[in-house]
Amino acid sequence: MDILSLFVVIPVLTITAILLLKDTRQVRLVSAFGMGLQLLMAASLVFLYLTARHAGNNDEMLFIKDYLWFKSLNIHYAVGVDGISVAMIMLTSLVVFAGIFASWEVEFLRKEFFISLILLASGVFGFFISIDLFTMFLFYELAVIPMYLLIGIWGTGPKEYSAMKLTLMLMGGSALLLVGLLGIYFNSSPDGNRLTFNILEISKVVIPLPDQRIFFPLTFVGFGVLGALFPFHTWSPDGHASAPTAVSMLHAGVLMKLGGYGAFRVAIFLMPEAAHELSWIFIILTSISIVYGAFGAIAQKDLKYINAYSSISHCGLVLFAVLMMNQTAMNGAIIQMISHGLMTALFFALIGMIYGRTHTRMIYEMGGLMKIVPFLSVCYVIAGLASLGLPGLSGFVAEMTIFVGAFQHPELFYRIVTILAVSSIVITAVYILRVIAILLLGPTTNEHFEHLPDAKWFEKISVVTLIGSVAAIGLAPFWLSTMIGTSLHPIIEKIIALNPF
Amino acid sequence: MAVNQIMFILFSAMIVIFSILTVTSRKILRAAVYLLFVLVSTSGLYFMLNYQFLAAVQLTLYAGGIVVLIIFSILLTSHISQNFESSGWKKNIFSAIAALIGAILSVITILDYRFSATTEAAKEVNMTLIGKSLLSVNYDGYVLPFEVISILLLAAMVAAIVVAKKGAPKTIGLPK
Amino acid sequence: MNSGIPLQYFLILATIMFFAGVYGFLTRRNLITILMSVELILNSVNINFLAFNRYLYPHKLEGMFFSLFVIAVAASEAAVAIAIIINIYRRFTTINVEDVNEMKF
Amino acid sequence: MINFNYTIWIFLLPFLMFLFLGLAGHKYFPRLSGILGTCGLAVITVLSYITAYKYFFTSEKVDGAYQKIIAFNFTWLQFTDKLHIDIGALLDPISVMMLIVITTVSLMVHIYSLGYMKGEKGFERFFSFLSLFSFSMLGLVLATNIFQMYIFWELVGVSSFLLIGFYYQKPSAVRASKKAFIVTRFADLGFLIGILILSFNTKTFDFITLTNPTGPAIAQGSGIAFLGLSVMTWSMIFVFMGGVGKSAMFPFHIWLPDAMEGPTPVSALIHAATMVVAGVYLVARMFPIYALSAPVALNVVAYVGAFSSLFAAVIACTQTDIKRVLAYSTMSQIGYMMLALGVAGYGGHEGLGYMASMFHLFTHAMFKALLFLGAGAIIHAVHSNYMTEMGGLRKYLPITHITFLIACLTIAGIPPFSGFFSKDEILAAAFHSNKILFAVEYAVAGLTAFYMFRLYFSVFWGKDINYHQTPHEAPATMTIPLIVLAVGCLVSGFIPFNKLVTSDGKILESEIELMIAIPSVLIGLLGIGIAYLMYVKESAIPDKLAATFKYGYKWAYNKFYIDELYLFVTKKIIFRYISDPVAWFDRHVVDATMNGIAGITQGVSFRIRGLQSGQLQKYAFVFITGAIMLAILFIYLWK
Repeated sequence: MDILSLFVVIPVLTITAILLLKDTRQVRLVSAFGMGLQLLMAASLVFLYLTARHAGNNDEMLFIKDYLWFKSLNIHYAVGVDGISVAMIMLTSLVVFAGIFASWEVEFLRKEFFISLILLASGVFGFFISIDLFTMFLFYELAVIPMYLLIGIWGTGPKEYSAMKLTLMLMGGSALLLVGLLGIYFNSSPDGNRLTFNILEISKVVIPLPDQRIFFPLTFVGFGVLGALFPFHTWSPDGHASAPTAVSMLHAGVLMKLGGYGAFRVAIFLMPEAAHELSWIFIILTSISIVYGAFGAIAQKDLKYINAYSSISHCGLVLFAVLMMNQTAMNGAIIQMISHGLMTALFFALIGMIYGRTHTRMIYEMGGLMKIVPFLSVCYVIAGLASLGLPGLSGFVAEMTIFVGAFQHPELFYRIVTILAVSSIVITAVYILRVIAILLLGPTTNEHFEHLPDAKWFEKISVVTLIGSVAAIGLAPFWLSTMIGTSLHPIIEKIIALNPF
Repeated sequence: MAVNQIMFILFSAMIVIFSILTVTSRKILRAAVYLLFVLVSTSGLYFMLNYQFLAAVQLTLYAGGIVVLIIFSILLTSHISQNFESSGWKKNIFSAIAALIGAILSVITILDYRFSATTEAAKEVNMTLIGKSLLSVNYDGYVLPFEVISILLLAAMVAAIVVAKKGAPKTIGLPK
Repeated sequence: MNSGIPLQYFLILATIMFFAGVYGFLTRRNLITILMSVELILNSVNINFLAFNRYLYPHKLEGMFFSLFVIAVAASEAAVAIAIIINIYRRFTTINVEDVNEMKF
Repeated sequence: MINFNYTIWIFLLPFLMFLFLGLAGHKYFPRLSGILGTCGLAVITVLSYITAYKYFFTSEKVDGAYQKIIAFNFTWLQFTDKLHIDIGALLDPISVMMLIVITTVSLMVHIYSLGYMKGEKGFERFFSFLSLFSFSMLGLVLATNIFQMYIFWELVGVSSFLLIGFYYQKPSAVRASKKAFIVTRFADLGFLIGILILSFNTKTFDFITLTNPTGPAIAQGSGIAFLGLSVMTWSMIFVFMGGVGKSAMFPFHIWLPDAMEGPTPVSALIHAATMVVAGVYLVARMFPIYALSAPVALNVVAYVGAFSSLFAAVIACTQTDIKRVLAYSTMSQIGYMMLALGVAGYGGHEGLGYMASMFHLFTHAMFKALLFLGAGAIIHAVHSNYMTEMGGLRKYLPITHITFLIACLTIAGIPPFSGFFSKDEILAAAFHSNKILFAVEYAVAGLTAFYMFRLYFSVFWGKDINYHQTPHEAPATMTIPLIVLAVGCLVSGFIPFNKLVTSDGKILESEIELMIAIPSVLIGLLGIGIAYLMYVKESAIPDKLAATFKYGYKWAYNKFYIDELYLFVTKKIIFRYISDPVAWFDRHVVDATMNGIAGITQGVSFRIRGLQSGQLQKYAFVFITGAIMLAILFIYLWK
């Protein structure tokens, strides 16, 4: 068994163990154990990866394993990681681990809840380790299905509507995506050899430009729907608002990152010429996402809606940076994915905890929580500061890398758009501080809330894990940045070699 | 005209006539009896084609088993002399047209096609051969389909019992 | 026994039987008669199998065995179908196929 | 080469202190944390003084100029080969001077807070925030590259936000902290854009490379880029925007008066002595570029500074909240410093303004911290911020009274107090460069003396008020810093700044020009005289004046309605006319389109669902017809 497949096997084993359990109280312990193991695995993967790189292994992907799956279509179960996927795997395991603890008190159909949650996680892990387009797509779909159940069954508010909307829109996106992937597949071998789904092999050939012009937008939009690209983002506010805490965390924290990762790994990496040619369209869309999401967040009154719109803004930044197609900006995009994943998960975890106490998410119905639940409030402030890009927390590192990278673009248009994107830091500050001021500071407005309990131990584990990671990236970004940067290098070289600008 | 040709004409005439009667008769029990005639005639054809075993199976299983089963169920669900309410003439006509076109199409295709027979010598189909083939695992053997069919039969038997068992079905939420 | 009778005769006979069955399936209302039509269709197929076997590949037994299995399948099908019909009759007190249309939209 | 490696502790110690007090202080030793924080800062102060001594008196000079020494530097985040954020310490005259200013004032404020904040809820939180602030501010001044500066720039912004909102249950404090953060954040946006433009053109963040007067960075980017100004000018104007925000210059000054909602020691430390001069420091740090490559931007600096100083001085004359008076006076004095930088040139006698600005920054830190701490002592005694509720306090608060008087004389520019020397240098620099600006500053000098003594007289002299509780002098922890700072006000004027801190590191020959000094003292005295007449004699003149210039007074009292303008922009434009429509658009257009697609699908399926009639035979008929048609198609038509 190779180490990468373990990332899919461990969740499956955990699910099996949960299925066999009679006592539902043990379910969460088993889940926590399984996902804790996964976290350890991820940490050791980072270690192994860095050791291998240090030992001079300069392959594009490490730990490659390849099993033929469908011979007639040449579909393989092929796995392999580079620094980017390693970082994403680390992110996923952190968020899932925190998510398990954040949903410690789920009572209704607990067993099924944890099974779906872990199934979702295994889909995400599978997505990040795959280097075969078809396997990747399969895992992606695997992640979307439990999402529907999780929101539809354990959600709040108009949950059926939200779940349906989310799933349908994502499915619509994956329909486009599938066409794009098949387009890539059928162009994967211009000299008449066997067609292949393997990313590494496809990256060695040049897909004809007319085909790229068709399939790049399809693939990019397909992943873009998942990455909340304007105007395909509307599933996000409703979906996040209705989803249970852990699902919001996983969804905003990890699943939306699938979009950015895929856009980068598949759309741009495999079709760089079309990406260059068409990037201006998507640059405009993503900059709209960035500013529009931020302005949208100002006007919201529901905590989860605020965060959902803020996610649109931040994820827009990811796609924006990816499209800039230079080393620094892409590096920033990946760091932004990780950073946003962690801090939005943190936000949703905290919102869930606050909601669990006050039973409302409307900011105007609460006030002065700092005095009542100081731990949660302080964590919320930290999350907010991370989100608005305070140095020393991860958001700053990511945003600055993106801005500096994007601004190095030789064309004036891109630099001007970058300035537009930069302006989002002010708008972000406005909505974050607005929430903090209304929700946490000031006098206590509702006397029913005066004796609410502060965080319990499992909530603290969940929150501290995430804050620790956010601060770790923020204080010592160099190792992450270097790890991603070295992996980006061959990719960027390919893009630049094909498109001297 | 050889005897066998006369027999073929006889059998085919019976099959055609009773088939049509089966699907047009207004009395259900009669239809069942016509079906019986068709099946019996078919077994006659099998004899003519030199498949005696199959002819016997046809007689016992179809004529003896299924038709009896059908008749029993008719007795359970209808009055013997019950007339069908005639179905709408539109439906009849369109169905007839469809069936006719289909038949004509098939017949034309059959007549157009040049069948080419093999030159190898015919095999004597006796009980030993059938039994051996049925239980053989060789290239010519049919033990796998045989086993599958036996499981199917068992499943059908169980299913028939379960489905027809008395008691209100719980799983389907149909309105009373 | 079959000398002097061309293969096509058997096939045409089977065709007629088949489309008679189809006609019955489309027009009859009683579920049992529909079942009988299905039996006709199956039978016609059997005739084809055997005719082909005898005329084209007399050294093989595929057609015969296939017919045998078809008969077996038809038998089990009839058994289950009749069980279902009886059940439907219990439930709706009719076996008129047009009245049993719960499985719509 | 002298080893400055230990300067890393100047960074690390306050940061560790912040983490330690912030994480553990609450639980384990709430009482002790104040002492602990103060001790930590004392260590840093000692280290800073050692550094200053070593730098100014033992380090080698090249060509008679102080060198820029990188004490340590490591790459924190690599962007590209050339662009990387380093964290390090750059020692040059201004950064070492700032070290002294920050640690001295900060130490005084720490000691003062031990008394002032005693018994407050969140005592340890206060000290951990103070440590965070010290860390950020030290990082800011020691920055080796512009991005490091930006990092700590943001961090001081946050510390300021946290400290202004220290009384987080007070809505006004929450509002003020929010306002401060957002306004400075908006200004920082300019700073960031400036950095981006700068980095795009010069491909470096490093200060030494950037500000090398003969280096490539300055030579580049002088071409016309946009609206007739060079790229460098634009980037410098944007960078200056950051300075405008942090230093509360017009038009981003609105946060500073509100920031007085924070505890008074915080106002003294952050909003008077250290953080608000960061903008001045920024311009001084980038000065070679301003002077040599972007003179237009430097003019902007000068005019913004001059206007702000006048504007603030006028408002200060009408305010009644003593902390607000001091806040506007801070703004006015920083305007002075900006102006001095704006009229300076690089090197030689042209650099007088630069030296004057740094000098004034130094003295200002002393006397303004003293004023604020004095005000804190007053507020501590009478539990009110308003001058109207005070009077005759000299009897009750003797130490505060004397030190406050010294501070007022210093700011009014009366010799031999330090303010006289630094202000005089600024006026001289302005005089030699731009007569209009000189005239403005001259008037501001008079106004300054007036409003400070208006404050002084109405608090310590004037009518006697019956206090509920007899005001009593503050404890020793509070008075000792007052005395130390008063001594600082007295002696700091004699520090030979022209030898130590100059634009090019070389010694600058300057003397007090009597032609400028004497009138400036005179106008200071005039201002004091008017204040004496108006506020000690209890005359009706102030009211009459207010009545005469009714509208002018009203406008000044209401700070020229700039706040209202901002409120209009944010509340009306941003919230009402951008955000709400965006939210509406999102729900009712974008989302509605998606729902509409779903609706259309549903409608169509509703229409065609009749095909699924449940009629078995219909299905069969369709199936068979279809099969026949397909057969026909494939056999006869598909050739």
